[in-house]
Amino acid sequence: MSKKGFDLFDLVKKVLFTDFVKGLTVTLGYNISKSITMRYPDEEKWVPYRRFRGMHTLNRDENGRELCVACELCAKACPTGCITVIPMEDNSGRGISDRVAKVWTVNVVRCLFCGYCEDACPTRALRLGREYELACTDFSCTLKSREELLVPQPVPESIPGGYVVKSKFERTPQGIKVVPELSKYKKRSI
Amino acid sequence: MEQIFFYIFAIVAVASAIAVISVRNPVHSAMYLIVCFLQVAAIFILLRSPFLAAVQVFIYVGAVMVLFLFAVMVLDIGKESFGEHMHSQAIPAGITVLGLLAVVGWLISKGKITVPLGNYTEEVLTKNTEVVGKSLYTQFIFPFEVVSLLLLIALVGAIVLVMKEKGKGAGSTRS
Amino acid sequence: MLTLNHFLILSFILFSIGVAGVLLRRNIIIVLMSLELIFNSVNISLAAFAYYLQSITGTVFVVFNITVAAAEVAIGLAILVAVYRTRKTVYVEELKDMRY
Amino acid sequence: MPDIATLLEILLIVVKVGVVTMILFGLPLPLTWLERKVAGHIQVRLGPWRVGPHGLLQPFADMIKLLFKEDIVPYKADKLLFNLAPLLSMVPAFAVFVAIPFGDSVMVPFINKEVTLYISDMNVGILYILAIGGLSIYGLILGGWASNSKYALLGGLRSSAQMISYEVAMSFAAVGVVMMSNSLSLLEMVKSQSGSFLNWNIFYLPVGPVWFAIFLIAGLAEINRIPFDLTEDEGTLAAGFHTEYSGMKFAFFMLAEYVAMVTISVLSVVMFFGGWNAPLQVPVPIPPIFWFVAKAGALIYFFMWIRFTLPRYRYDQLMTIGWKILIPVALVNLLVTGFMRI
Repeated sequence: MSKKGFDLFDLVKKVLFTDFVKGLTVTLGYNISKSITMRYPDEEKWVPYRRFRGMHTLNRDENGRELCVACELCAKACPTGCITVIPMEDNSGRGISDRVAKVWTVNVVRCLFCGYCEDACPTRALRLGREYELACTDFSCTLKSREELLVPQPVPESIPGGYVVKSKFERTPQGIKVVPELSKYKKRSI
Repeated sequence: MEQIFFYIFAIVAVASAIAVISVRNPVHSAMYLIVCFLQVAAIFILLRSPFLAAVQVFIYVGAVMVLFLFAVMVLDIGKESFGEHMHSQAIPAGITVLGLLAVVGWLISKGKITVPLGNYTEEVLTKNTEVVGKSLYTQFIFPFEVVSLLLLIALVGAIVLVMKEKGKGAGSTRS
Repeated sequence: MLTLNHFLILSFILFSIGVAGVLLRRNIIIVLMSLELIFNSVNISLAAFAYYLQSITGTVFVVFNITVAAAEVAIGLAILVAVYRTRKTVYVEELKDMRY
Repeated sequence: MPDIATLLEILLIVVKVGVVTMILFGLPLPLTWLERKVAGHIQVRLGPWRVGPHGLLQPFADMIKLLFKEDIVPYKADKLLFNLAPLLSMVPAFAVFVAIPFGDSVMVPFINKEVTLYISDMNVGILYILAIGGLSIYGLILGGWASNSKYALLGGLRSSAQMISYEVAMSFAAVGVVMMSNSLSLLEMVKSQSGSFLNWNIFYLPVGPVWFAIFLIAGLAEINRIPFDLTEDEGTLAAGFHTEYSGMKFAFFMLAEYVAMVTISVLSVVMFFGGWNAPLQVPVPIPPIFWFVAKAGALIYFFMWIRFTLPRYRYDQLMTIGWKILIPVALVNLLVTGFMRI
């Protein structure tokens, strides 16, 4: 009861437990509504949008040649200096020009995924992909080399993303991987 | 059969009662007193009064002993030292108690029931809740009212006793 | 066969233990507990009389007794708390002055 | 020498006690699962999901974890009482079920004998339940005291004060039900509510619902559930009286808590919802025990629902509700009930 005086309406509300019943209806509504939990590693996996900035990936052109020309602009643009590029010249035809990267490494521990490298890249060779499962057990995997980054990521560029797909576990010698099954997707707001 | 149960309850009751007055920690004392009260409740059942047994457990064990424990914990009363435990009054007190025990024991063993028996059969006494209720509200209505008044006075008195005086606050009473 | 004397003797042993507790112990809490013991021994004998004399009066008196005991405990513990607040002790021999 | 019939009676009682004890030991497993599921879904989560289908094996995983945890006894703790306290809180919780009638008698096919679905029909049943139920407080108080820890001691103190305050209101509710049903025996109580659901004590207008509300609130406070779980208030007291307990002793406290919740719901069913009586006459024969279990289950769900709806009360609010609201309301209600029963 408030200090202003006797409030009959307030008393009736208290006697009939109206606030209590209101609270109960709210929680009951949540109880029977659908859960929003994503059952992430076992059953579902989130496919991010294209704008997502995850693990670096190095692209090739249609003929399978590396787009990277080892111009070192990405290394210059990087605010943390985590990208190391050592160029070399050969005419083996593995790149679109004679100048190709001999070493192209990114230190994932220092990278802050700002995307400046991708903006700086003149040939669109470097993209920040949609791979976000970066956890590992030792320091050897924090330094990603050119060979690893040239492998295409499981989610191709053509998929718009922004939905949940079914996933399954796949055991590899490196550990367990959560593999998305991109064909079975459902739109879900998160 | 009944005798075996009686002896079990009686021995446990006496042993725990001795423990109540001999252990040094008040909380342990209270624990033994609870055990003793439970045995007394069991003896009430042997005496065909389940109502009394339930009331015994409900009031003594459920409320009175909780109050005791509450007081012990709030006041933080520690163990007694041995010197406080055995004091100069111990020997006369012990002699008095033993003398009392001897005298009344002799009286009990010599005593005979000379009063006329009541008119309640055993079946009535076994289901005695209703009988107790009826006699409480007819024959004993005046004592009943007096006792309820006493309880009310005790309640008010207890609150008055422990209430801190208004205006003074907690600080002054502590000094 | 259980006789009245069984219960009376048990009751009396408990009574003596209670008296011994009151006389021997210095801690007011234990003294109060011993008083409860005495109340209980009286309750046993009253209930035993009620059963063996086939009368309900004893049972009714046990009920009164328990009520009075509850009141006594409430008051006793309240006094104890009040005493402890002013004197900071619960030992009876330290509570010998009336004036404080 | 007792004859065969007496021996059979004794054997039957032993079997019934054993069955009830086993059920009560097993019941907390599904109840913990259910509670966590209800918690999850009310918070729009899933609850246990990983261990077994829908997390059904989660309670077993928890049990195994608790079994293998180290049993820690704090330094300078009172060892005897510290070890005794979980038992002291568990035994009364189980002992209450001796007096609770789960149903009327049924014919057991093999021994060709009528077996009653209650262990004993005491003529002071409700008093027995209140008295024994009140004993479980000792586990809390002594556990809190024996731990030699500030939090645990405060939890124990709070629980004792809470228990004393709400025991009064709960006893008043029991008195009201006794007045409505004209008996202290739980069996008679259920029999007086037979017929349609309009005969149930909760529909004994206008006092029935009020008694039920008082009983429910006091019961929630007695079994230390939210919104009255001041004794294990993790916001201010770490974990209250069981702060220092680990392993199986902690599990015993949890067990006692869940069994107490079952007790309160079963007791409400017996006292207010007509026990095993069907709410309406249905043409299909449904065993009465089904109604009993269904009503008790609904009440248990209601307790969990309340738990994840209401916030915890402050300690002074708790005392205000107990002494200034529940007890006066109960007294007035007692008067009204008395006038109605004349």
